[in-house]
Amino acid sequence: MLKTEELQVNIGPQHPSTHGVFRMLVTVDGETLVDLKPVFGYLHRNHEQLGEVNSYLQNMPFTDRLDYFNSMVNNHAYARAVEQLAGIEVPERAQYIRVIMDELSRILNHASALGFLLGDMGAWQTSLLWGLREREKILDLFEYVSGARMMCNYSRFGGVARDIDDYFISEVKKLMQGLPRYFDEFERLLVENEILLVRAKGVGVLPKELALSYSVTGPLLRGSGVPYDVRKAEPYAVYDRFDFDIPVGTVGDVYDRFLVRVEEMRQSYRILEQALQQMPEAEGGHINPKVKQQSLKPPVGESYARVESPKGELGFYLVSDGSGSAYRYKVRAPSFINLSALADMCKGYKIADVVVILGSIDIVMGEVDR
Amino acid sequence: MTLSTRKGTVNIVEVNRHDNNIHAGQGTLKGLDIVFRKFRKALFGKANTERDDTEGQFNVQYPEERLVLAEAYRNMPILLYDDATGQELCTSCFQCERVCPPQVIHITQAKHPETGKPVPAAAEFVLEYDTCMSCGYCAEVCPFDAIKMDHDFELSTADHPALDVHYTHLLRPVSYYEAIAPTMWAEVRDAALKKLQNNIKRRPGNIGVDHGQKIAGKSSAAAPKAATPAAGAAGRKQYTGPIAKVGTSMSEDKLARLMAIREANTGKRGGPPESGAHAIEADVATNAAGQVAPSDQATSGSAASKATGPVAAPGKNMSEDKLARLMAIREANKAKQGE
Amino acid sequence: MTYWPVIAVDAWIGLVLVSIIKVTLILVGGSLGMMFLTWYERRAIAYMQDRRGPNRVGPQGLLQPVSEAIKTMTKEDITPLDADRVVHFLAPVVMLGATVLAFAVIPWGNLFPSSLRVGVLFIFAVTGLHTVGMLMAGWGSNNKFALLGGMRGVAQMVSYEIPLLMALLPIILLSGSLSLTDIVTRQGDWYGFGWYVFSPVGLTAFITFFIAALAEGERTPFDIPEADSEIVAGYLTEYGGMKFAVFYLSNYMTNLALCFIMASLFLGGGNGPGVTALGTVLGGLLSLVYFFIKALALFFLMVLIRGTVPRLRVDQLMGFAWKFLLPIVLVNVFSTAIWVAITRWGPQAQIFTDWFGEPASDNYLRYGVAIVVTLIINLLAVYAVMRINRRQPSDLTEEEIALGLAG
Amino acid sequence: MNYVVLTIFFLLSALTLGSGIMVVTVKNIIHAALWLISTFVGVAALYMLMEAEFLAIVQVLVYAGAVSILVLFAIMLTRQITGTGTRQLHSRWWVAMLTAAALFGGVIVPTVWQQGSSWDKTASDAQAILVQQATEANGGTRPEIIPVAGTEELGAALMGEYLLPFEVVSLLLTAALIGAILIAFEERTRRRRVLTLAEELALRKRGIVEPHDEEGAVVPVDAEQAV
Repeated sequence: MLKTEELQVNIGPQHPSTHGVFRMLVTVDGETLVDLKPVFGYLHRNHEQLGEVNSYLQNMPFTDRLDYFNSMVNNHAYARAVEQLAGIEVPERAQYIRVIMDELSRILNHASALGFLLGDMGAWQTSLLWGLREREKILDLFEYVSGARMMCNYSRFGGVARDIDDYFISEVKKLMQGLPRYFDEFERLLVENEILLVRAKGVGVLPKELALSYSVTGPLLRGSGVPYDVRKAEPYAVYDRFDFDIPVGTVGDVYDRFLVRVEEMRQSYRILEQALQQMPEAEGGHINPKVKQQSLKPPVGESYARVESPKGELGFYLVSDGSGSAYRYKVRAPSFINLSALADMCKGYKIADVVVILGSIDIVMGEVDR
Repeated sequence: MTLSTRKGTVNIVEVNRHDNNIHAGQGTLKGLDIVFRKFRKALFGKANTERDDTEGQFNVQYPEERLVLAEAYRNMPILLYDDATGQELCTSCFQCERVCPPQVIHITQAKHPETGKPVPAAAEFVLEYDTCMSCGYCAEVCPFDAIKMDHDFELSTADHPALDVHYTHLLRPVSYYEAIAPTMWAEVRDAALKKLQNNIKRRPGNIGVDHGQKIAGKSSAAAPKAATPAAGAAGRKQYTGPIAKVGTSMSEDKLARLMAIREANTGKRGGPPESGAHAIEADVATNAAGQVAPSDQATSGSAASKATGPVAAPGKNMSEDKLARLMAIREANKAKQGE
Repeated sequence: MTYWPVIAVDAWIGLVLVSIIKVTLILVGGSLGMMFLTWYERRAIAYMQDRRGPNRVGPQGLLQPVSEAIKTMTKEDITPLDADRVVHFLAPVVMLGATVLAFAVIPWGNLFPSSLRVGVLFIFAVTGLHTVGMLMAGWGSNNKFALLGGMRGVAQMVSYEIPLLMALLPIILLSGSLSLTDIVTRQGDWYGFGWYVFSPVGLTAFITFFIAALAEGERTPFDIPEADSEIVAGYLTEYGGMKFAVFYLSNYMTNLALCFIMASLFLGGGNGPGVTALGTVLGGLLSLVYFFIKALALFFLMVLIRGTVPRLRVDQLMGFAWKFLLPIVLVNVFSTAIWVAITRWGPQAQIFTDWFGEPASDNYLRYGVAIVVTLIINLLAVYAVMRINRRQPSDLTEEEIALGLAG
Repeated sequence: MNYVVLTIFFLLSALTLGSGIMVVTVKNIIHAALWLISTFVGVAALYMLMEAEFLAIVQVLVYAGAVSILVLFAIMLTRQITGTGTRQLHSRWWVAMLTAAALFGGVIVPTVWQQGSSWDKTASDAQAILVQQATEANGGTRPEIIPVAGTEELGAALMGEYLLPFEVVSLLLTAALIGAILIAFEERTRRRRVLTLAEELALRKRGIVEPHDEEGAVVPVDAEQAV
């Protein structure tokens, strides 16, 4: 009996499709993958330790750098954790602003994530650039309101840094006139493409039971058929006032995750519509003026706040000892936990599928390595 | 499908996997069709900048075309001074230094030359542009509206030490900030100027007036004193020379840089390198200069002699109109002071 | 000595001079064509993606390839320490040599550099040497990615050469010649529209040839040897500077050659309305224009596909060649034989003459019958192949199929 | 023939023979295979020089393009590539030498024997014979191009005179093809299969514990077994 030789290949850390500095030590038998060992930490920058040294406010811009696609969501989650810890009231209007920013973030994240996924499959970036076009339009809005495209640093304890004005709202409405066209074009371009079907169907299957036991979240979990979404499971901000669906997959393969993301963009669109409609009636200003932002000293205690980041459940855990900086600070990064399922998901598939599966998890190394 | 939970009902939609469709190439043809249509639109359609457009070209041809930056846009922090009097708004209250997350702001407070008591003005203000993360907290917390976020983003340089930016090169006139962020300045204008008037009363002599544009204005007077004018020469060249276009200014800059380096070299041969720093601070306040640690002096001295990088010479890479505005403001100030 | 008859020296020198001029023209034209193609592809794909593409160097960015050529030429030439120096160096030479050789017989419009009687075969024989260059590059680089890419590339090339050549057979049967000159000339009937692509067999051959040509030219969705998201840059991983440029040149010249071949074989080369009527010089110029329009349209189709579809996996690629393309191509050869029999056979098959009349180019009954019969055969073949390839193992449940147990 | 042709002939022969020698003397087996390609191309060029275009091209297509690639592939899939430790000469090299010489003689001697009378004829004589043959084949008129080994002649010969050998060879090749597929198929069924996560779960659900071999790897479980 012939025995084929096993070959060890390093994919990364410098590789076009590892989404950052990430190394996969891959053992292949022919083209079939036998073992995969993820190696990360190349981007480690001591985020959690810094969070225990800095004051609460000082840590806010560092959370931008976790998942640099969705700094708005990160800010929101961190602000929620601190608000919970210090018992700060957040005005309704600020909640609505946060929701609008979160949903815009979700659209831009999924648009680029789907583009990158297809780029990993070898589609020559057309879908990616269409997605980036929409992303750029949204980022311009972020810049208008917060001052920076990606490192928004927008949330404050008890609200947001600046109020949004009529121009911003009219631009968001304008943007939303174009978005459905983008969704349709994108679906027409690729959803039924035969090559995409053969590349994505039945690849990287993560069954429901295992998805739960790996504690993955986000589109990865919903693609496996579990209708878990923090926005519904534990409605934060004003999410309980909106009517939207949770898309779930049936098989749990790359194609399901792909479709779930496409559908989630449409659902975010629905939420945006409702939020813009309801916002004028919201009470309060953009921020709670009573909060001392710089010298915040929450009472002794702990808090865990989670939000539905586009990548999954993003949680911040804080312990206060009554001083100006956190005693313990921990981030539950969705990318990191979703990535833990990668090695097992890839086993048994072809080496070319590995990058596709990795792309379908949608990781950001800034969040994985922290 | 609906799922009832304790928190309410959840609508669940299963995604359509298109399992039952026959796929014989029509999906690919659909894709080819839409891509071809996009191609046609982009080829014959006009360029698009509207937010609701999804067709046509979206490129901004960068050096020639520029997006309008939002007022709130924040890049690097700058310090403001009053156009009319040259009084700096900073009172060295250390709020920004304290809040700065990456700890890149370093302030030395000015002292009264006779009593040695602290004066509400900064003797030296150093900002490490290379480590600054542009979070904007310094501008947010400043009670005197002295520190603001600049819009100039073309800061690329090969001269790394020049990225430790000193007071001299951080200063911008109030009118400059008013030009880039009119409404944001209008909100705080009156309060800020009132506070400034209060502070001026507590500043003896020249303290709090003597940075930035002074070097441009008074360098001719300072020239005989020492070999400082390394920075001064470059600065003068920068401010007075008409920079017509982004592209054409290059050679001029290079020339200026070369001259500056030569002058610095001759200065080095003639006297100690610290003389530059001394000269600047001698103008400010003698005892303030004495407060600065020797190592700091060396740094500031080298920075002054190398003050030819884009950061050191503000406006070099600034967009044309902004630069023109800045220069006009400076001219006006000079004229005023000359009177 | 009478043993070696001496040819007049001046005739010999003339021949050499003409050959040198031809070779120079081909080399310059090929390289310029390659440069134009890179610009063309980048601009076209940019417009598909709502971008502008290179537009800075020269008018409309036309000189961008020149600046890139200068850049690659002035870059440092790097050979990995453990690489096989000679093989590493020779690989791009072999690649480029194979491509340039193919240009010896490829017509430009109705102009033929050299008329080889087996020109069609010659092209594929020499382009087949690409595989050697690929293996040399993959092995000589002493790099796992390069080796993987080289192996994949060779496996792909060897597999797709079979449907590629088989797709040619119908054209050879229709024209009765292996010479490109003859094939192009015979498509000049019917006011310049006697292109082979207008017959069912020719169309099938064209489509299959086009797909196989995408694989031969390493174009998306078959650009697996250089799949940048999987194996970095395939066999090109360890190449930089001028050597890389030579690979690139060879790749794009191959694509240019394939477009030219397809335009010549299936789309009538330089034939079109008015070419014969305008005489030699004007007609020749017009034929060049027609030819380039056809070739560039074909390349645009390649670019459009590149802008749209993802890449196939390597096993799916092989499966597509062997399970899908090859059967269809074989059936197409069979139906071409029927076409030839129906349209051409006179005395050999008296029964056809009795039914449809004498074989002649204006006997439309014969052509009509041939079109119907071959169309039915080809469609049946495509249906059958698709049916067989849609595996439906009846003994497995839905769940297992979905879980991938069926494979 | 003229000087030019003769010079080219000698150059090509030198190339062919030189690369042939390199094939057997080079230590690195990949280099040997690459030299073999060079030999094939040289032979094809010689064919081309004799105006046997079709043969030349088939030589390149089949030998240089396909056979040598298969050889290279086979070599690369095996482990030892650089033969630093391998011996070039077998102890009974003379047996191989004799065999080669005998085979060469077996080919060349009958040819010389048969063609002995025409061997020393001039090129123009040979040309005349060819022209005569072609004229006869063409039905009395002299054709414009005198094919030496054209596609038509080869095709006619294969389908007429040599039909039986042709069919026998094709049958043999088909048998070889089927055999290769069978071997590969059997090999594939026996190959160690890495189960994917979903398959593992499906097996576990059915109560089938994953079978491991002594190395800890999963041994193949066929789909039927799973059911």
